[in-house]
Amino acid sequence: MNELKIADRTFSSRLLVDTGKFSSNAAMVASMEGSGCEIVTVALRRVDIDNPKDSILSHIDRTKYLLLPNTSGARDAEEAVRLARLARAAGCEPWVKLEVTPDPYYLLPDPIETLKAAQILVKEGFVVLPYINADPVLAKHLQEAGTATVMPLGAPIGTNRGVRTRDQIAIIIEQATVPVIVDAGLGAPSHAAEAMEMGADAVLVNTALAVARDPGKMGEAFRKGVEAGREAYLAGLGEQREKAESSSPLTGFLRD
Amino acid sequence: MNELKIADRTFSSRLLVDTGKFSSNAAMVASMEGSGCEIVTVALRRVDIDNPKDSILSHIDRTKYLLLPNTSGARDAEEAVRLARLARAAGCEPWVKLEVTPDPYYLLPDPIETLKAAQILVKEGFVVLPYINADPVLAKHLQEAGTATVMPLGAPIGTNRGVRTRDQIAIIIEQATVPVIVDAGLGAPSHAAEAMEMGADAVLVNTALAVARDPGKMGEAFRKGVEAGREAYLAGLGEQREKAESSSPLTGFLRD
Amino acid sequence: MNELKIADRTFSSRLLVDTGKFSSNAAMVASMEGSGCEIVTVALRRVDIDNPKDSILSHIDRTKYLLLPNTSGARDAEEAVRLARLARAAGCEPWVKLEVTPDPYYLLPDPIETLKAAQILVKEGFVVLPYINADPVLAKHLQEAGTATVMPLGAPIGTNRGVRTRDQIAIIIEQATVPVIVDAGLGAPSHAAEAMEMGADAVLVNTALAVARDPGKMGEAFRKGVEAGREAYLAGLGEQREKAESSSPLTGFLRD
Amino acid sequence: MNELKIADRTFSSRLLVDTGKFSSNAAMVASMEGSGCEIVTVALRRVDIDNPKDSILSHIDRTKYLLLPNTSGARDAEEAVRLARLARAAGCEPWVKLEVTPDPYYLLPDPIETLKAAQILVKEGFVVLPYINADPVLAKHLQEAGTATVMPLGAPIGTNRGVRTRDQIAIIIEQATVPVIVDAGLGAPSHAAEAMEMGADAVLVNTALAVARDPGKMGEAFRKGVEAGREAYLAGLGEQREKAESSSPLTGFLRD
Amino acid sequence: MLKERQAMRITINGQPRETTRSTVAAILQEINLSPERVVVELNRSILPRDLFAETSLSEGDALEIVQFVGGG
Amino acid sequence: MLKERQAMRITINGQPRETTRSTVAAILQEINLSPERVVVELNRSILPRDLFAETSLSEGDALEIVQFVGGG
Amino acid sequence: MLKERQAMRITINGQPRETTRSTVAAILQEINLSPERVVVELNRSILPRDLFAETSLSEGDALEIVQFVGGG
Amino acid sequence: MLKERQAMRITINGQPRETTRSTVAAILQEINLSPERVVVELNRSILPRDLFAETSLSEGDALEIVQFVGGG
Repeated sequence: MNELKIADRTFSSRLLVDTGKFSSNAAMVASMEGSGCEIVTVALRRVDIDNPKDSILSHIDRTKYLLLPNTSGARDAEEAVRLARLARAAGCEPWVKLEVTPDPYYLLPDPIETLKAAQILVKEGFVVLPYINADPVLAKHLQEAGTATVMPLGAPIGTNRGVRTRDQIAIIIEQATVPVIVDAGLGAPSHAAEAMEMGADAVLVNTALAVARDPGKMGEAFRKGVEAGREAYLAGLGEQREKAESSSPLTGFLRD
Repeated sequence: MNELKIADRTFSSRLLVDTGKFSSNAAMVASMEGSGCEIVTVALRRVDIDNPKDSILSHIDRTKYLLLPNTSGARDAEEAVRLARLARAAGCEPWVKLEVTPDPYYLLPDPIETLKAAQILVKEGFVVLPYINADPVLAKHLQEAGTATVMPLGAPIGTNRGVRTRDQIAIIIEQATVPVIVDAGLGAPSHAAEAMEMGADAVLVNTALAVARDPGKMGEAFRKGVEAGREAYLAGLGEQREKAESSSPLTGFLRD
Repeated sequence: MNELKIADRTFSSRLLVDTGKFSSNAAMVASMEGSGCEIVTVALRRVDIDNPKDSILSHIDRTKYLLLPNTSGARDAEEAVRLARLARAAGCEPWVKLEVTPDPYYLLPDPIETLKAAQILVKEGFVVLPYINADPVLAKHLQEAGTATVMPLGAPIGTNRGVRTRDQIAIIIEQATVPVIVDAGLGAPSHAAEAMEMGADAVLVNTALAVARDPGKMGEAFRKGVEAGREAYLAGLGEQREKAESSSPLTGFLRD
Repeated sequence: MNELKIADRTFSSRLLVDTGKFSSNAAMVASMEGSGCEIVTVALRRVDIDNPKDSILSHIDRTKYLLLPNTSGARDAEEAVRLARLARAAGCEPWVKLEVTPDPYYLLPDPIETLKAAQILVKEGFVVLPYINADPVLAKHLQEAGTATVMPLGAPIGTNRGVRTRDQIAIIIEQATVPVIVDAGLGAPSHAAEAMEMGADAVLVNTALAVARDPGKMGEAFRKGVEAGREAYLAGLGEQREKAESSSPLTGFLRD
Repeated sequence: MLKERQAMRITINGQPRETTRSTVAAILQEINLSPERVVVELNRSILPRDLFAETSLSEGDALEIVQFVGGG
Repeated sequence: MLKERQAMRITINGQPRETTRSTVAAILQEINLSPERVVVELNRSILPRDLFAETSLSEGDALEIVQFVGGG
Repeated sequence: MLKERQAMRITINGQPRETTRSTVAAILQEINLSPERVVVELNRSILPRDLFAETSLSEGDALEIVQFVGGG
Repeated sequence: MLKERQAMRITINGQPRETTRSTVAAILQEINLSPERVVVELNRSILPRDLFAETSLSEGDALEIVQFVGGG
């Protein structure tokens, strides 16, 4: 079956989109539309009292997109849990993309605090999608803690480098019993396709869309890249080989 | 404009398909259909007198596909020219995918003999699409000789390794005035997408389709991969960066 | 200064050797000699009562080599701590290479249990060298817990793939305040040199030596590779560049 | 045997050095000394009549180093041949590093003109070391033309990118009957070691030495890198494997 | 009436503020924030939206008013 | 009639063959190959399809009969 | 003498074993292991080497005897 | 003497030059170049070093004087 199932919901798109860094809400919406995504993440921040901006929610059609609040900004489990609860209080469904990034520079996830927060949030009934380093053993711990997915990074956020953690991701995919969503670092449709060809269940993209000259068209490009990779995975890719192999029959009339 | 122009013809598909190594004619046709290709290559071989097989032509709808005879099997310029002339005598249009591969093992192209054959065939009015190693200087020589494209290899034929000659291909693309078609070695849609994202005008695929568990579906996957890469190229990809960059605004309420 | 300082000891060699998988004790010793290493790891196992083999210690000159017991085989913190204590009781100095690998298949380290064991062992006065996935945030936690080094893996044990976790290792090196020793996956001197060129303080090798046709000579090769990488790091490597740059003055007499 | 034999001469060093781009003659000499090289290349240029500089020859001890004139600056076979003859007239032995680079930007070699020049120079009694793209078929043509070596590039000159043409170099090494010297693009000792581990007979380096903070020390680093790679090649490297493999016996007392 | 006269000092999003409004709902109105688009913490505990109107503020109370923004 | 009796030896695709057929068209018919699907070289020069019928064979002639197959 | 007669059942490295030796040192001697090269756990607690001689065994005791081997 | 008076125009390394020196050796001396370190082309053909002294120049001759430099 070609639907993506996370917790009790199914999705026909295997591409998730983060809503950060777009030049405008229009660009963001165009990219979401183009991408065909069904899940978009949002962050929680303080209202600027003196100059309140309109909420991003007024730009996202919640009948079309599942809002997935993230805990970006959280530096430890406690902050992440606090953000998740606030998001739920805001009327979102109890889904959360769990991000715990103590290092404000590289924004790499904290394995210890992420697991701790996941254990708390799962108990509180959240559907938890944790963002993690490409660590197969950590992925197993989170799975055992009851997370709905694991979201290993392909490369550090915003680097556009692609699936640089290929070996580890392959092991995670082989061992996981929950959907594996490759998150962060996918900078081109070929990167998304590669992750899907490896057997990832889905990918999450943001920077590559937000910085594109044409975010709408880039959304489409990623949609096709994800579908291409998924279909190739299902159609059965050939092995890589050391030796060349002709694609023409070599016996011929040229030399008797 | 998003059409591919080779010599005096335009094509809406940027994926070419070789017809070798398929398990059956049905598989070949399904793959061609799925891929949406408009150009397919064929080879010339001796008829087995004692047991003639039906011609591949009876399986290819020539109103839909441009038949591109190749010179596979040729080990030098003379044999390549002989094959090209035979193909034309068979009633094909004077297009030829020029392949000169003296080494029966790795099937790598011969720069010297390929240029020699190209010069002869161009003079005889052929539209020449030469298969070459990823050599920017050779590509220029062929262009000056009047070839309609250059077709640098991504990796040795049948290895499914992808764009292993990335640096050289990038230079060829930057300098070429004729369409650059990446040929050989593309084993997955992500490879095809990568070539297109680099700015290649088209790609040619065979082995990856022929060895797929489901060649028809794999054809579709490659079609999408090529489109994804092309659209991403047009939509303007972001740079790869060393440092991570958050996709959330980092100022927050968590720490005053 | 070009000495390696771990805890309160200094070493002139930056290559550590594991003693596993050698075809014979003679091969192991030859490889140690060739490598110029000063630290060798050993494991603890049950004596086979019915057929006791002679101890590996009878083959290792402890005046030349610091014996570094590892906790290989431990699947959780408790087992690792138990092994470390046994090693100390055996009369070793209180140094331990901490390995916690719950998955008997890929033998990848457990970030949670490794940190837990490290915290206990540091309190008990051990000098702890933890083997970890290439996770910069985990590396920081371990450092804060008081470990003497961090030992991120280059690739899964025994794969000979080299520094496949390059991006993450670079961040660990940039941020670490304790020596960074790249462990696991280094299959050739070029891999060891690469790690050292990146600024790693040392590397640990085993499989590449043990499976070599000539383990003694391979030990020498790795010694030179490590020295080459270290010296290049100190001598200041140039940047990689996109564009070619001539190494000859181009003005000339050939064309006026 | 571990000596390098080119034409009728043997060398104990497998590292060749180009003399371009050094900040000073002192830096150049220090780097040559450190590298242990026995062959250094030099270029021919017009004397600046109004302000003649002293010749590089006054800085190179020709009893220690074989002077290998190159044809850098030549854009076609004719210019290359002219330069080679001038070098011989200058009193050099009839050895020449053949470089034909029509494109002043990327300085990539011209396969057609290089072969043409090689055929002429071999007839005139030169020992020809041609710089070429990593093209196995071209390498065979040159060999048949009687060149003393082939010198495929690892990456475009001055990019410091390493052995980016790995697949093709491996084929050249497998098929060559003359020494294979990897030239251009080697930016670090690990790159040189990698080439030697693959079975290359020697490597040529310039930019990496010239741009180093300490060219003398970098010379040493490369010397060790080359030796490390060569020794590893002779000592027999292990295969890369997909699956991890423990370097400790896994049976143990921890779990009965 | 009377109420209007009694001003109190509270903290909103880290900034001290004087106000005469007595409920969370009134404060939101004062600063033109529609209740539906924000989430409110009163002294570090989440305040359910349907309690905004009936929750009165006292001297020294700390409010956190947050909303969703783009971000991944 | 007479013709029928005179057999000659030619080569087809490298194999020696005896035949009594006198034209290329006849040979193709003999081995059940429809002219449209093949290309023919007679003694190393290409023979245009429309000459198959009128081109007669002589002792020792060498025919190459080739066709398109899948291949890249 | 008498002692010799009294055999007891203990476990060594997971294997049940009957022995008449009464101390850890004696057991090691019985199975030809020099004390210097092994580490011993008695009922899951580490037994310092210098106590081998004076530590007597009782019915049901579990010994773990381990040593260093090559391994990384 | 007389010679001294007769100046001629030649080209050296692409630059026109007036000189009264009559041989290649003399020219090299004039511009302070030791013959051992240079190679000379006279009108596009290589001039062996031992002919520098006896080779006289005529109006319009073109000299190329080159030397070795660092470069790869």
